Amino acid sequence: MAECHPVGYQWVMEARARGAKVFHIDPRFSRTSATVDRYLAIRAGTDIVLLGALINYVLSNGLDFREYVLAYTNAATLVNRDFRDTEDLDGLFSGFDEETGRYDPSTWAYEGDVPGEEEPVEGGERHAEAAGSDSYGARGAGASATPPSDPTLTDPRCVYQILKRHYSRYTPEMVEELCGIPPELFLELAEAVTANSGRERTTAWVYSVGWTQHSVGVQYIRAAAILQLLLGNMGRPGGGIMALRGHASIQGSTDIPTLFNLLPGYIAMPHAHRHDSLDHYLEQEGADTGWWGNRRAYVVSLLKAWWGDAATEANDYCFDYLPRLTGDHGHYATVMGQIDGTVKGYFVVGENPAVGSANGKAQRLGLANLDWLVVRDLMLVETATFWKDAPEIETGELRTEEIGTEVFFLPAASHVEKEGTFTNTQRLLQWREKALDPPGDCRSDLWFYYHLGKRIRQRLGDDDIDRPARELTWDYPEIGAQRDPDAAAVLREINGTAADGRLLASLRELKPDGSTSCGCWIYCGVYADGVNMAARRTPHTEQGPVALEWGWAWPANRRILYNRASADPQGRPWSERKKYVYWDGAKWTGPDVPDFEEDKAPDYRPPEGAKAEHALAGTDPFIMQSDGRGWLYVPSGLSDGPLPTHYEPHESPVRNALYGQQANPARRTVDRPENPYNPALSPRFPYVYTTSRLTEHHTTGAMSRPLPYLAELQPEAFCEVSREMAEELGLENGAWATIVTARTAIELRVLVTGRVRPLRLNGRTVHQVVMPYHWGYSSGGVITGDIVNDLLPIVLDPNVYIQESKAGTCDVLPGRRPRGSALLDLIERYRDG
Amino acid sequence: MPRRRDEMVPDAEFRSYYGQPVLKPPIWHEPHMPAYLYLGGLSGAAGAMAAAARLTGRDRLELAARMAAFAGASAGTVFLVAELGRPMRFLNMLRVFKLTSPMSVGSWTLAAHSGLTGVAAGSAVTGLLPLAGDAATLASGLTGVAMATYTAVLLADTAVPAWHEGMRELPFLFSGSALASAGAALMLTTPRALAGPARAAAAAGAMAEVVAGGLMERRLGLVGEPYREGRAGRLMRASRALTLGGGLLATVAGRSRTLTALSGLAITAGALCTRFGVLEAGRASAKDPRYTVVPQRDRLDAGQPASVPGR
Amino acid sequence: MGAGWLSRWPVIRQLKGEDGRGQAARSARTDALRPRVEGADTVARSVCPYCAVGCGQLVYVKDGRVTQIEGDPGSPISRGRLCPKGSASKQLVTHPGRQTTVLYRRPHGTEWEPLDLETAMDMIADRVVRTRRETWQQTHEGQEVRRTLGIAGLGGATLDNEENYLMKKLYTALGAIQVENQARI
Amino acid sequence: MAERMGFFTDTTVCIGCKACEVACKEWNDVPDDGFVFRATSYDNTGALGASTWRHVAFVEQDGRWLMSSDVCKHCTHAACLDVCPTGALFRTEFDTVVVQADVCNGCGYCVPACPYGVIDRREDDGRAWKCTLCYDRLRGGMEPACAKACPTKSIQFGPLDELRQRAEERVERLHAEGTTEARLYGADPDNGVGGTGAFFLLLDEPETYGLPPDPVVTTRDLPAMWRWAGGAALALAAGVAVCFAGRKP
Repeated sequence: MAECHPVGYQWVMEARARGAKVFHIDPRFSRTSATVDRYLAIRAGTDIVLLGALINYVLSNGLDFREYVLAYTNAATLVNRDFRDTEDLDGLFSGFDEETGRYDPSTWAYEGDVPGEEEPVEGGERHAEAAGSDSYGARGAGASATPPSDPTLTDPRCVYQILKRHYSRYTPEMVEELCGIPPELFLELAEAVTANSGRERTTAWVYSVGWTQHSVGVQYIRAAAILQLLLGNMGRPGGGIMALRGHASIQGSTDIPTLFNLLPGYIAMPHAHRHDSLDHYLEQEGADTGWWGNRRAYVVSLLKAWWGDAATEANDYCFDYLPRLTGDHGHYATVMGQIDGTVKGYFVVGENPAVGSANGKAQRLGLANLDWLVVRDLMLVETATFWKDAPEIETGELRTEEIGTEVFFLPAASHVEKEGTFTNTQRLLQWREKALDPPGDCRSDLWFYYHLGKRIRQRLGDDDIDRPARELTWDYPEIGAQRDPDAAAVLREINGTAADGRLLASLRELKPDGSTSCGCWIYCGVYADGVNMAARRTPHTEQGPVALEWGWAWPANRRILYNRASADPQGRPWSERKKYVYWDGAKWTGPDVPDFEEDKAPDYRPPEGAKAEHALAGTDPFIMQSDGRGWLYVPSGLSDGPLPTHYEPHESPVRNALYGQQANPARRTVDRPENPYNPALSPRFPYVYTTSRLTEHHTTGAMSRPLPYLAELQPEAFCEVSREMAEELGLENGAWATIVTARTAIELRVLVTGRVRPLRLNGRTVHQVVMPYHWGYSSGGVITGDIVNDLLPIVLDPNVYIQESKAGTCDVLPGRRPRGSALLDLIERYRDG
Repeated sequence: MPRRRDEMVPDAEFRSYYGQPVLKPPIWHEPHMPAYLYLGGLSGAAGAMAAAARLTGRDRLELAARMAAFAGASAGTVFLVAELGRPMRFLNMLRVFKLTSPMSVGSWTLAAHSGLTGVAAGSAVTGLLPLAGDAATLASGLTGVAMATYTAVLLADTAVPAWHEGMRELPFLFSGSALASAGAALMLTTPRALAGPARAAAAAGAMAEVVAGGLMERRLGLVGEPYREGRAGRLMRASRALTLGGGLLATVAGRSRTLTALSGLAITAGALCTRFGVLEAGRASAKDPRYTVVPQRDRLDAGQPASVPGR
Repeated sequence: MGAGWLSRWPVIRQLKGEDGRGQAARSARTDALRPRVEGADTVARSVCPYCAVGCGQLVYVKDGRVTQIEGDPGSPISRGRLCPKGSASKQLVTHPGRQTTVLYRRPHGTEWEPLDLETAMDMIADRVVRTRRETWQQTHEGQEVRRTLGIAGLGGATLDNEENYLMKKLYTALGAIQVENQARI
Repeated sequence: MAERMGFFTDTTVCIGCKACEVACKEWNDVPDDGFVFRATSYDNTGALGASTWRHVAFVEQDGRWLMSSDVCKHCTHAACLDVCPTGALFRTEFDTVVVQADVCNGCGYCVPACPYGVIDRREDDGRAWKCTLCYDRLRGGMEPACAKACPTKSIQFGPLDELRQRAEERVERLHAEGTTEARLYGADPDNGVGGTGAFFLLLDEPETYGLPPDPVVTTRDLPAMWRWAGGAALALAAGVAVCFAGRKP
């Protein structure tokens, strides 16, 4: 966090100054490790072992916050009697199909739920659909608001007992063997975390892509969620699990997604085989209880925002205009489509996949096989210049004259040359004022897409294919000499309006009957009463610590989600010290906006047959879930199991000591010649690598390498190795090393450091290599270097299709890499054996 | 962290930041700065000798001394201006007068000395204003003595260990060397029969230079090391040999033109080597953190931290 | 020049009793020194474009140029502070290496060529329309899909919400579904 | 004169982010200092210099990683200021030491004079440069760019007396918490430079961070130097006299 979010880290330092104890768990000793109370070095890719052991520590010592757990989680809920755990199946859950490599999740359901509603998809196989866990509150389809439960937590089929059995083998000894963390350090962590949780205290977990970029990435976060729920650390001040996101509006680009599987507000894109009508779609996608029960209002309002008067009840509000998915259309699938020739045209906007994505060679081979490519950026990124300076040109795999891709580079406006909102990592929208016009041909992406849309619409025909684009609402006021579309008008469309054009103040005003329009339901209220709430700037010195008058957080300006949980079931603060949102006898109140219906009393019990939020009791804080509970166990929505389970990374030098199952059985691999894998446990690739960032640079370097002030601070690509490893391999500080995987080999400067230590795993030594990945070949930067992500394989988490960047295997050689075709020969030798 | 152990000086174990210098080494260029130091010294001592010649009525020697003093000051000024990062701003040297700055004192001294030697030389060449010329000559005797010695303070008044710690001997080293240089120059430009005092000055100056240099290196101990090692050590050794040889030769140089030439050139070369050597030793002592850290650490360990009494 | 120069000559000022290491040594430029932000024409309240902490920035503009970007002390998130990247924001928007003109590489071309922005926009629109038509999928395995797999997009996590919104809206209306961004990567 | 202003750099909360280095450069238009991978931990700047007015040192030790942002010390007795022959360096109304770029003629004397190795000449520009403690900002009532940017307030700016008091309290607290190696560097007004306007809280000996353990302002010894030089001058005069004392031919 000190490394990549230094200004946010001021609050950690402040907490430390006030007595908070801070642990840092990371394969890499970073600037964060240097400034905490205790640093735990962990082998990359083993965090579920550690988190599982913490869960086990809590459960076996009875340290859970029982009142919270009973009232607010699904600990007591009974699970289907056909469910089989990894304990029973040596690392597999029930329902796994060896042939397809996928799970049928029906046995994971709650007792009494009928999980048979989903229709067969993709060749008639029933399986957990991917890229869906971030939509619909884990797609609560089939999970009821009041499943059978055992409040004594003794029934062997209740979640609590299942959890206990599942994590029983996650012991301190296992932590030492797999993670490389000695038992005394584990105990120090476990004692600190548990002692610092409960009524009077809360513990927070902060993570970043070190947890997500794994073939079991989603389950890392789930494991933390289980621990936090057991300790009562969710929905309370000082608690939670904080995702530290890496880009200015990466949260916004998930909320208003440029993601294939989502529509704005985490609404699922319709699927060809499941959703032939709006009704059918709404029926399938989500539960009827909890706030997702209102999804018809969200979806219809979105369709009204996009197709305006053309969207009527009679035509299903143009639901048919939405294109349909048929499977994985994620980034890596797209790249394969480029290599195969199905993808012809590609827009790359403020991204640099030639450097930033796993297996850079596959990325560039895809780019080289396009008909046309549009790149918009501040500088000439590698993705724009690959046709003349990609590594494949040097090796002879590509020749500039033979690359048929037509490339348009359009310079972008910077953040000060346009107005609009970023959504930061805490869901806070902040409006930026425009300081000046962009120079030359530079234009905002708003300008580009608006004017491109206008031009495309001028070229449309009268037929049915063009109708969705023809009837699209696409009129925004144009401002200034450059005819910029008015970003505030776009934000107003996102906020939504009533039939009379009045700007909506709250998402509770959204209607399912087509009388409201709203471009993103969770953002409804950002322009309440015609006021741009995201532009509010009351200084922090002139308001309370929650600072509700600075910007606007979705939903409804709530700063801590699920903050109903900060009070006990009766609505009283858990403690005076941790007082936050509470019931004052007539309404919920506190320094934050309650994430709950303000007037729903703690003793409210839903009547039979109630829907949406009305189906949740006054004691159900997790209002997006179908049962209003925090899910220790996830009965549906995940494709690799209801409980986090440790699997080794796809490429690992270590055998999974917990189960016979080595790696995540449901992980997605891309078995193609462009994407060869290092065999697991291969002696050819004995070292573990992890990739990282540096404070001085930004992702692929497009916004840092061209800047002399940043480039001089970290001018060359390097790797960090331990003294022991340097000695063993003859690596010299400041000299070169070549890192080899089955994909390619790259050269990096060597930084020999005592901060990296060899890990002792049950008597065996494992060396780790840490590589920041900010460099590339483009002359647009004042500094260049080999591309670390070229080393990575494409192997994906099965839920969200994120790649495993953070743990893999490699070989390391002293000296520089071979040039030209000799590089290919080297890789060939490694692949052969 | 690097805890460097110096094999030659086992006591000098010390800690540093990656062995990097604590100080910035002097940035003065070669040959500008050493050439200026040599020429300034030469001009200064020549000025003093011109005044002495005037007082003792040695006209021929006085003429040569006047010319040498003027030539040295002029050429020195050129080197000094060329040394500046912004030569066009050389006049800013006379913007303030600061006793705390040997360079300020030196600049004003150089300005006065240049002017005086200019008048003296001009008068001698043109025959105009003989009285003013004589007065300027006598005055340049005073400025000359300052010129020949202030440069030692210029170097010593820095944080450079080899210079600062040499504050006692450096003025004698430089004034001796200046005397030898001027003696050598006059010896070479005056008929042998008339150059007795010049030879004496060359010999005396050379002796003083050698003795002062030797004393300094011995007294400085660890910090004197840079005068003995590397390029600076070679220069200082060459300087000593040349100066000693030239000085000894000067005592007998009256006998032949060749001996005079040999002696004069050896002394001149020796004086130049001294300046290059001192500059280089300063640079080396600033670049190696040992010379900065060890004496300071010793001071602290002895419970005698530095202070600035009375200020 | 003249008397004014003479009276400002520090030596004269020293003689009048001013300190040669202080008052007397000051130049006229030094006396006139002020922070350059005082002369700004406008100050825009902005947000740092790098990571997702969302630090407040103040952008000072003078004569149509950004003269300074620094932290907004009012921000409850950052309290006026910035990291090295945030502190380098002025260089990000003003550095000479920034590309400010459209470039075009024709198929099999070996060099960039200049291209007019309007022309580029028309050419891109033509290609979208053509590729969409050529790769249109009305059905897939017997189901209506109404889409094109021929056009894809990637980006961007540093884009504004409004920009992402228009992107998603346009792509979806055109039937392009392979729309992705950094959040996946 | 206004109150004396200065920096207190508390290295115990430094996270080594280098925001100070960049913020300084952005405000003061300092050029880049070259692109050299130094293989000295995360330090690729090396040291303070003409084009680096804040420098973050990274010291790797067994089990800990010390970081410290170095800067010009703005000494009470400042050698650079003392020796500057042009008056380019001067003491401001905030008791800070600043180079006037419109005056400096690049004589370079200040460079070896500084006992901390701070000031340096930029060769392509010819002038000497160093931290101004953002003199222009101070004149507008603003704080220096580095202190403003510093995410963790490792760099604190304020009236020196206040800072010294705060620093002493901080050291006391650290000692009480068991960090007995914490010590102040430069805060003592009786040290060899009369105390510094920018002082530090360190966790190890100063030389570990590249700082001189017991610096002294060179001009402290200037009177002695002039005396020795005076002696040498007299000796020279005497020598000349002796040489000319003999019989005229």
